[in-house]
Amino acid sequence: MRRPNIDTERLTRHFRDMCRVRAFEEAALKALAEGLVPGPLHPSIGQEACASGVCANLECDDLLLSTHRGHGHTLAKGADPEAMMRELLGRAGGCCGGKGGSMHIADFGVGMLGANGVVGANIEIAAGAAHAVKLLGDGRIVTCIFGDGAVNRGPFLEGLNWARIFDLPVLFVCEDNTFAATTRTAAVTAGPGPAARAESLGISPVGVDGNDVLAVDEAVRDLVQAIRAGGGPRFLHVKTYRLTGHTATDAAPYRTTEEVDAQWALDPIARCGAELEAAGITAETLDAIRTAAANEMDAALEAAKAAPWPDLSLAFTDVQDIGAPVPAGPGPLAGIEHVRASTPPIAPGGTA
Amino acid sequence: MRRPNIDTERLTRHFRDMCRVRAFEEAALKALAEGLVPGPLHPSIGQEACASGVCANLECDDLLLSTHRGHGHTLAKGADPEAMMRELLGRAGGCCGGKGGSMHIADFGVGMLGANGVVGANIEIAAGAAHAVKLLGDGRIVTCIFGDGAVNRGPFLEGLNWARIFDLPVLFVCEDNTFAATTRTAAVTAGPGPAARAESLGISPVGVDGNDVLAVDEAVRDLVQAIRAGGGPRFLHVKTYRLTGHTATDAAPYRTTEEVDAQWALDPIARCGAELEAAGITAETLDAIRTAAANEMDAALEAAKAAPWPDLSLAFTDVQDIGAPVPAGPGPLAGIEHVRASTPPIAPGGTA
Amino acid sequence: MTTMTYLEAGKAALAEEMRGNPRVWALGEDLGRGGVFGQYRGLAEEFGAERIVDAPISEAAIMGCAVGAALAGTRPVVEMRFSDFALCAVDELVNQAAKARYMFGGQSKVPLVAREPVGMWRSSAAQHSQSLESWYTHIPGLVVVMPSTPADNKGLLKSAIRCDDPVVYMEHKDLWGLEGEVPGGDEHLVPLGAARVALEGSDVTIVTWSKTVHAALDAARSLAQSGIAAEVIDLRTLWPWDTETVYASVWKTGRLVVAHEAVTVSGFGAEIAASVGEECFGGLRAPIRRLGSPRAQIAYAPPLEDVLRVDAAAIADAAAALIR
Amino acid sequence: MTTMTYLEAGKAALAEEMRGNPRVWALGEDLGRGGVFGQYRGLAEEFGAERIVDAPISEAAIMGCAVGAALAGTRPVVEMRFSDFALCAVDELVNQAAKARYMFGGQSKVPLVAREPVGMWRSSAAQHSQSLESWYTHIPGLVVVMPSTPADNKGLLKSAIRCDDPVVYMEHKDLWGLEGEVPGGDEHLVPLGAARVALEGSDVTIVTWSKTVHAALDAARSLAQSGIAAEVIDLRTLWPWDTETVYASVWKTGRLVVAHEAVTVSGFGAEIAASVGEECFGGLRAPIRRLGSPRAQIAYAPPLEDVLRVDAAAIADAAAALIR
Ligand SMILES: Cc1ncc(C[n+]2csc(CCOP(=O)(O)OP(=O)(O)O)c2C)c(N)n1
Ligand SMILES: Cc1ncc(C[n+]2csc(CCOP(=O)(O)OP(=O)(O)O)c2C)c(N)n1
Ligand SMILES: [Mg+2]
Ligand SMILES: [Mg+2]
Repeated sequence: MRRPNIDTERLTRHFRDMCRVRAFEEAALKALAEGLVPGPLHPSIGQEACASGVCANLECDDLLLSTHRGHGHTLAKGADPEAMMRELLGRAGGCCGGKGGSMHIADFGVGMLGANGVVGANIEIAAGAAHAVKLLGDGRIVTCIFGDGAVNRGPFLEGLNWARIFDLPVLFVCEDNTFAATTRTAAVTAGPGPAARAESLGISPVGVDGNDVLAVDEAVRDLVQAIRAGGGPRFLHVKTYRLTGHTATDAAPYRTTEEVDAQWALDPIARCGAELEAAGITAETLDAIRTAAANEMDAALEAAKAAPWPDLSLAFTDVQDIGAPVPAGPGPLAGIEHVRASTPPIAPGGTA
Repeated sequence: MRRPNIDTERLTRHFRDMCRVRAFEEAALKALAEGLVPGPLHPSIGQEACASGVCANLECDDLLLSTHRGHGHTLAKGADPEAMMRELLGRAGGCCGGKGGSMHIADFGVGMLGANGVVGANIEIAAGAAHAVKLLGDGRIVTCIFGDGAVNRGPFLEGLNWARIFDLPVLFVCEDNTFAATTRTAAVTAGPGPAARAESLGISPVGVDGNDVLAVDEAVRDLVQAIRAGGGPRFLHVKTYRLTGHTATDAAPYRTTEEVDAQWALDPIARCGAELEAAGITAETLDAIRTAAANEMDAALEAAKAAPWPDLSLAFTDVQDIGAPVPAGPGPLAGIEHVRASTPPIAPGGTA
Repeated sequence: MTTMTYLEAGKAALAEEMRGNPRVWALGEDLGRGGVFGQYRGLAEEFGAERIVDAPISEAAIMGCAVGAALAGTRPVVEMRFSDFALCAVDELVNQAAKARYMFGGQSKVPLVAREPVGMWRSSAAQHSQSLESWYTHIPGLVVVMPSTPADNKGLLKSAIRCDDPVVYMEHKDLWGLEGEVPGGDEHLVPLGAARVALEGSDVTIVTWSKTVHAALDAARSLAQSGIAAEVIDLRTLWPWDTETVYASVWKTGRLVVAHEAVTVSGFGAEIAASVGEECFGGLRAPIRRLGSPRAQIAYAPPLEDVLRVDAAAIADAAAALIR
Repeated sequence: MTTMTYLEAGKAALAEEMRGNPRVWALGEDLGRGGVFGQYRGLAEEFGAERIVDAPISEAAIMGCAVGAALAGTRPVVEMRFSDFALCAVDELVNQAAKARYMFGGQSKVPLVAREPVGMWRSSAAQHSQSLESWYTHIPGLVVVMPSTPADNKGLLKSAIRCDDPVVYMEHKDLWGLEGEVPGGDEHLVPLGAARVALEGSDVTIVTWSKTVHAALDAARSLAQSGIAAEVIDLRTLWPWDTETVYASVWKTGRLVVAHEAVTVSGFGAEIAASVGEECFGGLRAPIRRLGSPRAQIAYAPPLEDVLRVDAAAIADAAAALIR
C-alpha cells in the first residue's frame, strides 16, 4: 500500500505505540506462562491499530472507557507500563493497587477511567461521563471502545440513545474483531451490524479498516474534531481481527489455521512497518523501535516481578467511606467484621 | 374517508370489538371513580383500532403478550370481560384470581400470556414464547404489543435481535401513542424512531395509521401471513394517540386541550362508524352495537361488584411448588412462616 | 421548624443541595413534569432541564450514566421511580457503582444517590410493591438509607447527597403524604449510620425502619396500655447500621422484635437477629422475633395484600408474647 | 457408581434430562463450543443447535426468552456464564420468572433453571467472583440450589430440571474439576430441599454449602484431632432449606457455626442464624457464629483475595471457640 504525502513522523509514532502495545502483551503472556499472572488475560494482538489510531487524537485529560481487552487502549492513552504490569501480576504499585487486575486496568491520571469486566457496561458509563463533562463545560471529550459482541446488549441501545438525545461529546468506537469469545458475532448479530444500529439511533457511523492505523487515525481525527466543535456523539466501526484466542489460554480450535494465517498477513504493525519502509524509513530504524519497545516492556515485567505483594490491609481500603469493614476481632462496633488473614499461597517477588 | 370494496361485515366486527373495548374501559373508569378499583388503571381510549386490528388476525391458540395498557388487547384476544372486571376490582373469579389486577391482566385460555408492569419486558418474553413455539413446531405464532416508550429500553434491541437470528414466528407491534407517561417520546427517542431501529435489527418494518382499523387489520394480515409461512419476525409501527392521561388519575396538564381535541376528531371508533355509514350501515345499527357493548360491560361491572373478595388463603397459593409459605403459627417445619390475616379494610361486594 | 410532608421534605433537601453545589443534578423519567409522585415538582423550573434531566425509559442508562457522571466529577441523584424498576439496572448499581472505587484501587469515588421508592402502595401488585433493602446491605460499597419521617427524609437525603459513597436511598411510597415538623435551615443534616430511638422503653426492644416505624409506634402505644414499655428504634440507615444503639437497647430490655415490610426470609431482620444473637447472647431473655412479609409475591386484591402486611397488632402480639 | 468430575456430572444430568424430555433445552453464550468452562462440551453434537442454543451476549434476552419459553410449554435451562452477569437479567428473573405464576393467578408455572456459576476463582476480581445466593432466597417464587459434590451436581440438577418452579442453580467455579463417585442410572435424583449430613458429630454443628463444605470437612478433621466431634451439614438447597435437619442437629450439639463464601452481612447465614436462634433458643449453649467474607469487594491480588476467603482454619477456630 502506498499513500501520497504520508506524515512519516506521525506514522512512526504509531509504529512505536503499536510495538509497545504488542511488546507489553507479549511480556504479559510470558509472565502468564511462568505462572505470574494469577487472573485471566485478554490479548489484543492484531488490534493495536485501533488503540493507537484512536488515542493519538485524544488529549491527556480527555476520558476513555475500555473493555476487558484494554491493555492497548490504556497504554496508548499514556499509562505507565510498569504500573500496568504490576497490576497484571497483582503487585504493590499496580495502577489499581493490585486490586483490579487486567480486566479492570485503569489510570485516572491519564483519563483512562477503566476497563470493564461486563461487556457493554462501559457504554452507559461513557455516556454519563460525557454528560458530566457537558454539565461541567470543561471542554473534555469522552471515548468509549467496545467490542462487536457488545452491540447485542441493551446498553448499546440505551447508551447511544442517551448520548444522542442529550447531544453529548462522546466518540463510540466499536472495535470489531470478528469474535465474541468463541462465537462469530456475525452469527448472533441480526441485520447489517453495528453501524446500521448506530445510524438508527441518530448517530451517523463511519467505518474503517482497523488494521490500517493511518486510516483509523484520520477517521478519528475528523470525528473528534466534530465532537469538540459541539456536534454531539459520533460512531466509528473499526473492522479488525483477534489474532489470539479469546483469553491467553484459549487455543481457539473453532477456527482454522488458514483463516488465522491469512489474518496474520494483515497484521497492522507489519503493514505500518512496510508503509514506513516504502516511505523511506530504514529497516534498522524500525528494528530499533521494536527492540526498544521489547526492552521497555521486559524491564516493566522485571520490575513487576520484583515488586512485593500489596499490603494485606489494602483488602479493606477503598471499600467505601462509611461502613467499611475493619480487620479486627468481633466487637460491638458498627461495621466491624472478623477477618482472618491467611498466608499467601503464592510467594511474592517473582519466586512463584 | 371512502375505500372501495369494503368488507362491511369485517369492519362491523371491528366496530363492535372497538366499542366493547371502549365500553369496558368506561365502565372500569366509573368503577374507579366509585372507589372500587384499588390499583392503577391505564386506559387505552383512542387506541382501540390497534387491539382490534391486530387480534382479528390471530387464532385463539396464538399467543399474545401485552403491556400495562392491555385491556383492549386482552378483550380483543377473546377474554371474558366479567372475569377481567372482577380482576380489576380484585374480586374472586377475576381472570388472575384477583392477584394481578389491571397491570397483570391475562387469560392463558385464549393465548393471552399477560400484561406486564415492566415496560419492555414483554419483548424478550415474546421472543422466548416464539422460540418455544418454533421448537415445539406446533404452528402457533406470537404477537407482542408494546409502547413507544419501550423502544428506549435494552430489551427492545435484545429481543428483536434474538427473534431475527433464530427466525422466530413473532409479530412485534409498537403501539405508538405519542407519550410515555408524561413525556413525549419524540423528545427522548434518538434517530428516526421505532421502525428504523427494527430495520437496523434486520426486521423490515411496516408503518400504519393506528386510528384506521382497516389499515391496521390489513397490514397485520399480511405480516401474519408472512410469519405463518415461516418468514420469521415482522414489525409493525402503529401510530396513534393516547386520548386520556397516562393513568385514570392523570389530568395530563402537559398538553393543551386543543391538541387533545384535534386528536379526538381522529377517534378510531368514530372514524370506523363514519366509514360504515358511508358504506350503507345505518346509524341505528351502529347505535345498537354501541348500546349492546355498554350493556355488556355494565353487566360485567355489576357482576364484579357483587363478587366476594378472594379467599384469604389464596395469598399463599401459586407462590411455588416447593418452599411455599404455609399460613400457620411458627414451628420447626421447612418453609413455614407466621402469618396474621388482618381484617380487610375495604368491604367486599360493592359497599366500599 | 416547618410543617411539611415527607414528599416536600425530600424535595427541599434536593433543592437545597442543588443550590449549594452546582455539581449536584438529578436524572429520571418524567422529572421535568415533577416526577411520578410529584416529588420533583417545580425543580425543573428552578434549575433548568440541564440539571433536572428528563430521561427516556432506560433505567439501565439512567443508573449507568450516573456512574460515569460520578466518576467524571459530578454528583448525580438518580430517580428509579419504583424500586422494582431498579431491577433493570442492577449491573450498573452493583457491578459498577459499588465496585468502581475498589477495583480501580481508589482512583475515584462514586458519589451518587439512587432514590428507589419502595413498599406496598395499595394494590400495586407484585411488580410495583417490593422492598429489597436487604439485597443492597449485602453489597460491599453501598450505603442503604430508609427514612421514616419528613424530618429524616430531609436530613438524610441531604447527607446522602453529600456522601461520597453510592447510596441507595429508599423512600416509602405510602409515606409521601405524611406531615411532620422539619427543622429549617440548610444545615439540618441527619448523620448516616445513626439510629433514632423513637420511643424509650425498658421491657422489649422493637427495631424497625421506613413505614413500619409507624406501626411499631402504634404497637408500643397499645403495649403501654398493658403495662409493657417498648423501646422503638428507627434504624434510618441500614448500612452501616447502628449496632451500638441496638445492642445497648437489647442489653437493657433482654428482648427483641425486628419488624419490617420486606419478606422475612433473608430480610435485613435476619442480619439484625443474627448479629444481636451473637453479640448480646448472654443478655437475651427470650428468642428474637422477626416479623416481615411471608415469602409470597404481593397480591393485588386488598384483603390478600393485607395478609402480607406487618401491622401494629402483629408487632404488639409478638412483643407481648416475648414477655408472657 | 462412576467416578466423574463435578463438571461432567452436571453435563450428564443435562444430557439425561434432554434425552428423556424433548421439551428440555439449553441456551447461553458459546454453548455450541462447550460453554466457557466446557460444561456443555459435546452436547451440541448430540442434540443439535436447536436444543443447545448459542446465544448472543444478551443475558437479559437469554433469561427473558427462557421465561417466555417456559410459559409457552418448554423447559429451558439457562446458562448465565458467571453469576455476576445474571445481574444483567434481574428484572427477567425476579420481576418476571419469579412472579408470573402468582400474578397471573396460577394460569401457568415457569419451569426454568438458571445455572449461575458462583464464587471466587483465583484472581477473577470484583466482577467475576460474587456469591449472591442470599438475594434469591429472599425472592418468593424462586428455588435456590448449590451443589458441593459431583453426585449432588448430577442429582440436584436433574431434580431442578424436573421442578416446575424457576430454580437458581449455582455451581461453584472452583469445583468444576472435583472428582467423586456418582451413582449411575437415569434415576439418580437428589430431592430439592433436603440437606445432607456430610459428617456426624455431637459437639458442634457446622452448616455450610457449595465449596465451603470441603473447608468445613477439613475443619472437622482437624477438630477431631483435638477431640471435638463436629457435625457438618451440607445444605444443598438454600430455598427451601432443611430446617428439620439443622434444628435437630443444633438441639443435639447446642452449638452452631454457619460458614459460607458470600459476604457475611445479609448472607444466607443470617437467615439460618436468625431461624435457629428463634427455634432452638433453649438449646443453644453458645452464640451462633457466622463466617463469611468481610463486606468488601473481591480483590485481584492473590493474598488480598485470600483475606476474604473462609478457610478450614477459620472454621475450626470458630467452632473450637464455641466449646472452649
Ligand atoms: C455481560 C457479560 N456477558 C458475558 C461476558 C463474558 N465475556 C467476556 S468477553 C466476552 C466476549 C466479548 O466480545 P466482544 O464484545 O466482541 O469483545 P472482544 O472480547 O472481542 O474484545 C464475553 C462473552 C461478560 N464479560 N459480560
Ligand atoms: C422499566 C419500567 N420503567 C418505568 C415504568 C413506569 N411506566 C409505566 S408505563 C410508562 C410509560 C410507558 O410508555 P409506553 O411504552 O409508550 O406505553 P404507553 O403507556 O404509552 O402505553 C412508564 C414510564 C415501568 N413500568 N417500567
Ligand atoms: Mg469481539
Ligand atoms: Mg406510549
